[in-house]
Amino acid sequence: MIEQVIFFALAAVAIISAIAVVLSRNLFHAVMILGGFLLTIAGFYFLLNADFVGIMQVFVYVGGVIVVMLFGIMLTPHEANITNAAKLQQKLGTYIAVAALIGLLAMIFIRTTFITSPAEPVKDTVSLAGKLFMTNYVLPFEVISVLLLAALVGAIIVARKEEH
Amino acid sequence: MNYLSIILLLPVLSFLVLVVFGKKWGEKSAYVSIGAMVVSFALSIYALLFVMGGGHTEITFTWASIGSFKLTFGLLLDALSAMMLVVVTIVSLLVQIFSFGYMHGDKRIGWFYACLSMFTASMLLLVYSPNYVQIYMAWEGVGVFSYLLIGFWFEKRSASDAAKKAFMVTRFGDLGFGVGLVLLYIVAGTLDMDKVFAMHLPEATAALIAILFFCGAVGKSAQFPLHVWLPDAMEGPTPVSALIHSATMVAAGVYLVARSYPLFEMGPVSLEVVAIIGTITAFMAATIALTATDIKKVLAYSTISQLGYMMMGLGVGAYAAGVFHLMTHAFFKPLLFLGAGSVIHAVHSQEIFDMGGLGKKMKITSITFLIGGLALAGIPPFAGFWSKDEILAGAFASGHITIFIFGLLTVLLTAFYTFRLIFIVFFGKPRGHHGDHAHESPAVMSMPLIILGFFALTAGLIGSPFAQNAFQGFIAHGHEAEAPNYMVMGASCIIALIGIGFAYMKYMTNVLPSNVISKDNFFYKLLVNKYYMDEFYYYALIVPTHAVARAALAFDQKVVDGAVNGVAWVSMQFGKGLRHIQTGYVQNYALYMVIGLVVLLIWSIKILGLF
Amino acid sequence: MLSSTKLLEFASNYGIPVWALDGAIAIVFAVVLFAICAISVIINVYLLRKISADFQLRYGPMHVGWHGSLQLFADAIKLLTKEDIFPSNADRWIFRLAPVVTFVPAYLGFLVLPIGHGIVIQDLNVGLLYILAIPAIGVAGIIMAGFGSYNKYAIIGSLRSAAQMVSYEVPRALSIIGIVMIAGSAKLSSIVGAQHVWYIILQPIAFVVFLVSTLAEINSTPFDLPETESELVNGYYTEYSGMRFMFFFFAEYVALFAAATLTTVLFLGGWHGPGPEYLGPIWFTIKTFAMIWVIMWIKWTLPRFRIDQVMDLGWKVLLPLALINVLITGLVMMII
Amino acid sequence: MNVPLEWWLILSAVLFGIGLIGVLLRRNAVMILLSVELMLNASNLNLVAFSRYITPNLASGQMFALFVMAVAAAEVAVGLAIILSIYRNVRSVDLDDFNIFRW
Repeated sequence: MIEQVIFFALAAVAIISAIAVVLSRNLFHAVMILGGFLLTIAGFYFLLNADFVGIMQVFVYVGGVIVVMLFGIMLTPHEANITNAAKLQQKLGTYIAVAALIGLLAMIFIRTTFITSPAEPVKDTVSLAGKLFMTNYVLPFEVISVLLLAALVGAIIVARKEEH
Repeated sequence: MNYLSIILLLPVLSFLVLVVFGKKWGEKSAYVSIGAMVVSFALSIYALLFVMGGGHTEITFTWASIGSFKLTFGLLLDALSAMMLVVVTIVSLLVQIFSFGYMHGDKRIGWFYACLSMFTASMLLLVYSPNYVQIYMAWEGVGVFSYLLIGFWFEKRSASDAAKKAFMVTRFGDLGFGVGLVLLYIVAGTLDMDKVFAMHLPEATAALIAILFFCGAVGKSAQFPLHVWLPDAMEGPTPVSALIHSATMVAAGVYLVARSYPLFEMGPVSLEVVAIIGTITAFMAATIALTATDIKKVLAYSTISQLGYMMMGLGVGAYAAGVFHLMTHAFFKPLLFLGAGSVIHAVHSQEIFDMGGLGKKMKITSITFLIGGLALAGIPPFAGFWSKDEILAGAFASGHITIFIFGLLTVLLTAFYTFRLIFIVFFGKPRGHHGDHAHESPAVMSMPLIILGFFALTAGLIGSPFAQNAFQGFIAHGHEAEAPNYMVMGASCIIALIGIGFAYMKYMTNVLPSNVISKDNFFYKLLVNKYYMDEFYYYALIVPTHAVARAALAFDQKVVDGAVNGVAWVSMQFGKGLRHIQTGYVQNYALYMVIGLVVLLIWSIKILGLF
Repeated sequence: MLSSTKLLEFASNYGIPVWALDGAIAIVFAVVLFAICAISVIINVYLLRKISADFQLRYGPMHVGWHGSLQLFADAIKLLTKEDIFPSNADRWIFRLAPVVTFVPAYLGFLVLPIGHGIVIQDLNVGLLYILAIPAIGVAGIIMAGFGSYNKYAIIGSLRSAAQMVSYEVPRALSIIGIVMIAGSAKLSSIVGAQHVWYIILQPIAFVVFLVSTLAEINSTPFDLPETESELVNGYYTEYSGMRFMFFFFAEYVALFAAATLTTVLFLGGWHGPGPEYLGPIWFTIKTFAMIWVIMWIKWTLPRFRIDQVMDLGWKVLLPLALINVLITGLVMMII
Repeated sequence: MNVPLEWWLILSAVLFGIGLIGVLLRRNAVMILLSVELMLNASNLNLVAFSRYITPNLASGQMFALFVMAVAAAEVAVGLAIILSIYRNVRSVDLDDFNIFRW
């Protein structure tokens, strides 16, 4: 019962903030609302007993991505916030297509019977994640490290002003 | 190396040297060209003496071999070519010497001499030809250098136009010549003259080929109806007119007919055509010359007229007489032209009514011009008389009475317009101020006049009855000279004198009533406008050609381009339609991806029934 | 959630639904926590003034109350009654929200702190990560403050603050890895439980790195560049006054307090001390205030860094040090 | 387990759709990055929900979510760097102005 209440409350916040992000005319507000949205997603993760992912969500997204985005906004001027609206046909097409997509996906989800497991979720997700990172997922882990390194170097090189 | 080839190669060498160094050397290039020509001339004399001693040389070598067809080049030296060699080289030499004075100060004098040299070489090549291919090539070479020389002052619009006109019109005749060559090769299987003449071709075929050849001659020798280019060609420098458009190139047509005479004789109809065309040309050109007021135009028409005479002579069977006239004409006509050049050089005008009374100021010029005029008018003992008389006698003897009568009328007209020119230019009082500072030309110009005057006076004698018609005997092996017809001689002589008398009455005294040649007269207008030949060509050829060209253009633009553009238009419309998809915005593409995803989902649900 | 069995029985006896009980308990805890924070801030500020005065050989506040002990209340009343000023071009919503967003995370950090043995509001499995992650939200609040104020000093201050915090988060988190490796858990109570020997002895490099980066995180001197009076007036909260200013003030001292407590928990043995177990909170409090004193000491002794020096220190010194620490710890653990 | 799996999935679909709308309609490059983040989070939610309901004791979905996060962080860093670099040249972050390769 209380889980459902929390779910719906969070879902309402998440959907409203997502819509607000997408429709916001002010870039800064959009990023702030996105931060709120990401926190609600973190809440969802806690609700799903995935507390390590939830913490990481806060850590990486709110503490990292949002801050980087705010930096990005602050380094570009305010006028850039006001941008042209998309063409009408693009708008119409987008709304119809996305609505159809959501509808179809919902239909598919409802029609599908998922084989859910009644097992208790793991308690200590941190140590489980650590073990999995070093065993089953060691290759993706290493690849992700390389990717992050590459992204780090790439971002620095791309964003750096050319020295004359 | 044979001395004959040296005659030919020296001018070529001179051309090559002058093309490279002509610009640098300037007027000094004249020495190269003249020097080459002196040697050529000397060797030509030697060749003539060799032939007169009974010699005959034919050198051939294979130039290209295409299957069974062997294209040979060669140097043929017989009486006709020997005579032409001498004529060409001497006239060329004298003209080049004259040009040294006349072209003084021209910037492109090196190029001028290069062209003159190469023209002479082309002409010599033509004269040497033992086969028709070589003739045809030389023929075109002559045409090209004629074109270059007429258009030598190409800065003048009229000069470049005249050059183009000359080239186009003669090409028109050459077309017939070319077709004739192909036909001859098909029929005879060879283009070597010896072999062709030795054959017995069917009469009609021979006549057809001969007439086609004659077409080329009509173009080159400015016969009716393709004579229109020659008067315009007077836009070229006067020495060029003297060399090319009186003595050599225009004589090439006559030379061709003379050279191919056996072929013509195989189809006698062709000779009739030659005679008639020649007569028409002679008479018509003489009438036009009556009203011409440009000193060079008068001479140009007289040239056409005399060429007509030669053709007439050849046509009526007086082969030797025609060639004889070719030779004498080649002496007195350059004389007249060079004299005219001298006059023009002195008064800086070509309009005869700007001149007058020049006789006192330019003694040598006027005397030599007078000699030339007498030769042209046919007054004994000058050169023209003997040859022209031979032709008339030949016409009379062959029984072509109409041709004979027109020939006599032409003699009358010739005498009249020649002396009209002489009286207006050299006698009377000066008109205008063009002649105020006129004085005798320098020796380099008057010397050739004197030499040519000498020949104009004496060249006829070698073919006169006094010399037992030695020339005819030399040229025409087997064509025995007619017995001198003193009746014809006397008649032509008298008629010429009458013409001179009329001219004297009209232009020196005022005895003749002025309304005899009134400017409102229908005939006068007809003549002034040259029988409206240019206009006729304009409306008969150029206008339809333009119309066809416009139609073709319209077809090309509307139909051909239309098809191409239509294809392009269709592609463009497709592209324009597809451009709405290809916006360049990633977001649009992403939208298409989403739509595609939706379609896939619907497909998997409805068609595959997956969910 | 956090209901103990006794409470559940009590609730079922009186027909109170579980979620209502949970909510009530949450509210009680929140109020208690806020009270603790407020008290700590009051004490901290007083201490700050007194300690700074001592360092500078002066008295500090003396007139309001005994040795100026009521000075802060006077300040609070002054701030609360002050006019609430909005800059004319400020982004109102952002401007209003910024102090809250800054304060709340600092305050939420206490949720997982074990004060004594078993005395903890919510003993999360990922408590350590939580306590590291939560201040990151505060960065957003600082940037909001800077952006919403429409003031160049505020923006520069907030950018500096954000850059500094994001940079120092990395060595800070890495320095703790060694502790997690030794303790074998990210649960704070387990870490404290495992600390029979203080980790300051086992992890001296980690302690140094952690302390320095914590100082940078809480914008304490020598890392107080976001609010340097001599350069940026007052940094990101230049435009704030009254109540809103107080929030920032609060947040700063709560963060200071939280940093001290966290250091205590991680390196100073937490509630461990001589005597029975119920003395744990007292030991904890003593250690915490000792830690606060150390921070103050540093604060009033060291001169301020330049911003590039700050960045250099973070990325070029502390980060490699933290990594070396992880390496050494791992090697030692492998050998033992 | 009071909340059925379908609700989670529909919620994530809705959030994904909202993010998609942002990606398709917004012309500001930073805005598009934000929308992409929305979509990534929606899919992460999906992964974690599946993990919780299908394999609660394995946590594979959580691992995927963590990897997605790492990739997202890298994406944001590089994306923002590119946007900044473009902004420096075009003085705009509007996609309409990034058209120098378009004719």
